[in-house]
Amino acid sequence: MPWTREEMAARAAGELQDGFYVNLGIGIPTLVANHVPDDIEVVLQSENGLLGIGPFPYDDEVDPDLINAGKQTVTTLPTSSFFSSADSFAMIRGGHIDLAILGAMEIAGNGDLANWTVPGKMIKGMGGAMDLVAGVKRVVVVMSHSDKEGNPKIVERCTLPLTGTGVVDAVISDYGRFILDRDRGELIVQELASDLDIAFVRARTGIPVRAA
Amino acid sequence: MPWTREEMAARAAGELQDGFYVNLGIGIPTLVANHVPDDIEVVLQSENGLLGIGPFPYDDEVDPDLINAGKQTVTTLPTSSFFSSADSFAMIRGGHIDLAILGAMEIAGNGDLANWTVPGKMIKGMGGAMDLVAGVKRVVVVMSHSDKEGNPKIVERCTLPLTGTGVVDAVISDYGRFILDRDRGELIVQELASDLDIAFVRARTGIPVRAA
Amino acid sequence: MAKRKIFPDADAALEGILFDGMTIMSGGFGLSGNPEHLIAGLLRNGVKDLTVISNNCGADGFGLWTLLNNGQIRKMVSSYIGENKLFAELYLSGKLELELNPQGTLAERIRAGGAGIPAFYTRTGVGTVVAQGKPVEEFEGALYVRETWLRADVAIVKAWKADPEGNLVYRKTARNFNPNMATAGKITIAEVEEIVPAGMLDPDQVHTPGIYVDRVIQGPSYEKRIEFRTTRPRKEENA
Amino acid sequence: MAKRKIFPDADAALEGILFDGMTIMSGGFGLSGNPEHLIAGLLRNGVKDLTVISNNCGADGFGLWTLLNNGQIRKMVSSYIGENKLFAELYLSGKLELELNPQGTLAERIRAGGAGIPAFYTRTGVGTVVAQGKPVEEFEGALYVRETWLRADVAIVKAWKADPEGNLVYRKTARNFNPNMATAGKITIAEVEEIVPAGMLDPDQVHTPGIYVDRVIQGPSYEKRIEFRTTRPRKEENA
Repeated sequence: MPWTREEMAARAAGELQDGFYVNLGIGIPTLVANHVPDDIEVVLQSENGLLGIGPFPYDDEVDPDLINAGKQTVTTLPTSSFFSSADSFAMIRGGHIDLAILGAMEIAGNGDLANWTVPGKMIKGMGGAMDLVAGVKRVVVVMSHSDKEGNPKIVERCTLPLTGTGVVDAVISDYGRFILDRDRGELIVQELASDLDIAFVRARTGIPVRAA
Repeated sequence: MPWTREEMAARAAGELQDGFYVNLGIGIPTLVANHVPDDIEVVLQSENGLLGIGPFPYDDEVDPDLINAGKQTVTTLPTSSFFSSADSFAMIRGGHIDLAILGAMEIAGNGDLANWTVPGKMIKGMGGAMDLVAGVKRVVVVMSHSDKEGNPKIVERCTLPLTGTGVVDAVISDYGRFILDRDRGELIVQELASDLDIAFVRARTGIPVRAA
Repeated sequence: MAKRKIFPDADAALEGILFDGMTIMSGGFGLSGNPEHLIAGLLRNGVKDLTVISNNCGADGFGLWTLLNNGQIRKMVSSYIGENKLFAELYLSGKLELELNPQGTLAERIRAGGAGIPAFYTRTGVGTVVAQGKPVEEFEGALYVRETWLRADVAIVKAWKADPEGNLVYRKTARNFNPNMATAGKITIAEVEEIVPAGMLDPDQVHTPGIYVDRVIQGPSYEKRIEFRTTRPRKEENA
Repeated sequence: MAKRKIFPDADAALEGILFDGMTIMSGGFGLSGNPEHLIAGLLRNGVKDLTVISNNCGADGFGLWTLLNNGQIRKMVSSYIGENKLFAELYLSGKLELELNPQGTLAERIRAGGAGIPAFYTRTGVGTVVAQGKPVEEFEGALYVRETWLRADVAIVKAWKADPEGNLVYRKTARNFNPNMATAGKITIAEVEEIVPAGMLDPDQVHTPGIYVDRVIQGPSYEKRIEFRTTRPRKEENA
């Protein structure tokens, strides 16, 4: 059975390492914060200018001057810091963030990623995604394996305008957890959702899928 | 009689306008701060990261963490601010400083300025001078009109390695106060030290000197 | 006496500096840290054919959206459109020019504008439409695209506190693009929640030195609309 | 538990990361805001053939001068030599490599190193020896020279306070190059006058976020030598 959003978030949390500085995208990646293992500490960065994101506020703590990059109200921690947008992206572009976990519309075997527009139909803008995929040390994509029509979102070559080229390191979908071998253009299975087998995933993936 | 250092500083203070942000170089330019007219306010910038330089401290106020770009102990004012070196020079390079008053070893009729080295003999480094002359809106040089051997320091073409090209707007020397017409390569007299006449100055200047 | 920077209200602060076709930078991320009163002043003024540089363009019914809705904006330079239907519709129907920038490139271009840096290289956007028509060059084995500075005729920013010299202090994530834009306007106007007397701001903790700020107003009150109010339940205290 | 950043002393903080021929950035302007204890640690360690990026090279008998005097420095990247006889003599006699940078270019190159910007353009130095061999290009009618980023194997910086996460706050003009260098070291070590518990620094007033800081020590005491003690007479109080 394919993983739920929370199950995907929990698997993505497996990418976290003690002492990591991490940027979580909007949507499922934001849920990863709920699954940080007890024995490690990570510091979450929000590209609108906050290092050390705390939990969502209690109802009486809500502060409009304190939001994350998804514009959701958040809180700080005792060691948080605020900074400007230019300083925030200096941090990102300069390679100081260990890991970004973000969503995608389409990714390719060569590591290309598209997640900001469908020409003529939908444009949300790249926001900080282009900076993140270009600057962060490791990029993990969390997304549904197929689109709403059932077509593969992991393809040989992206058809949508790109967010970044050769940037994806790993993928966590509702079907499983994978490493992307960009040199070979292959998806390497790390774990599959229960009851799914590799043949099922292969049939729904646009690039070769191989066992670990 | 040629002007003293204090007299030169007093004349240089005539360049100040109400509301100006000003950077004063080491030496005579620093003395300009003592001659700010009562009816105007200027804010002094120190390129090591201070806007709003106060007077020298009383003996019991001296703070090694509070110095100007000449490494002299100073004080702050109620509206001062501190910032990093990169931010300080962003301010300078970005054209936000209205006026720099600084010393020179040699200046040329085309506005070139040299003040950081005599090859093989003396090297003090350019410090922030190259950034100041390139970034500040107006550059006023305060210096002795002749060198120790009595040779003109205002010349047709600089012989020393340059600090900046085409940057000098005005000169205040011990002989007088001058505007530099960079297009014509001429010095225009604004005021002469008492008892000195234009012939005296012409004989000691390497470019044409004309009356205002 | 230096010229005074404190103005009585938004209309007074905007007086004499607006013209059709001008470029305006407006601070804020989403609706957080928006110069609410100065935007309202632009709406009242009616100045048009604006190029507006701002990460977003307000949100349905609020902030810069009101200028868009009033037909005052010709072109946006932004990074994000999502959740702003009018912005998306006007762009997709060709009625609004849009220059989309990666958010970090946008922030750095603004900083460069204030810092006298006409161009810089970044890896962001290499191999994407963002790099089209721009020089791409290799440094130490990787490709980088050259981006240029952004400056504005007027920058409007929102801070928490100001002193009479125009020194600014921001609060939490309402800081965002405001300090960078404050450096990149030919004229910069700041609106704040409180103007404090000289001497009340710690010089070590000024975020924007007053040199960048030409005019200051104290807003009468701030709406500070929240786009996504997310909370967690408070545990029973005596459970 | 995240790896702990607080180290007992300079020798411990420098352990395992020094190697001959390495590049070190050292904060400070003149002798203000110098990482005194970490410099002393480098002297004790004896690491040599260093390239040192620092605005100055200490002053007679103090700071980086001690490393120069001990023959540990092969090359300096600086903006100012004045008042440092040993520095000038070693350079003029060809015994020390020197790359002189305009001070603002030096600061911006360091910022660029930390910010992932391999090159940028500045008007500073156009038409001078500083621009020799570098691309010069025209933007909007003026000439600019291209300068490249600077990064270091290790950056040593001095702050006033740190918390256990490595967040730093600087004091007055002792800030100078320290925050910029903190971003540009593969490994950054900060020495401070006081390590405070988590929660004691206001998040709005952190100058260097902890992400940039790998190791922190609290110096036992600070000499903070003054180069030019300038004072004014106190007026007679009861005159």
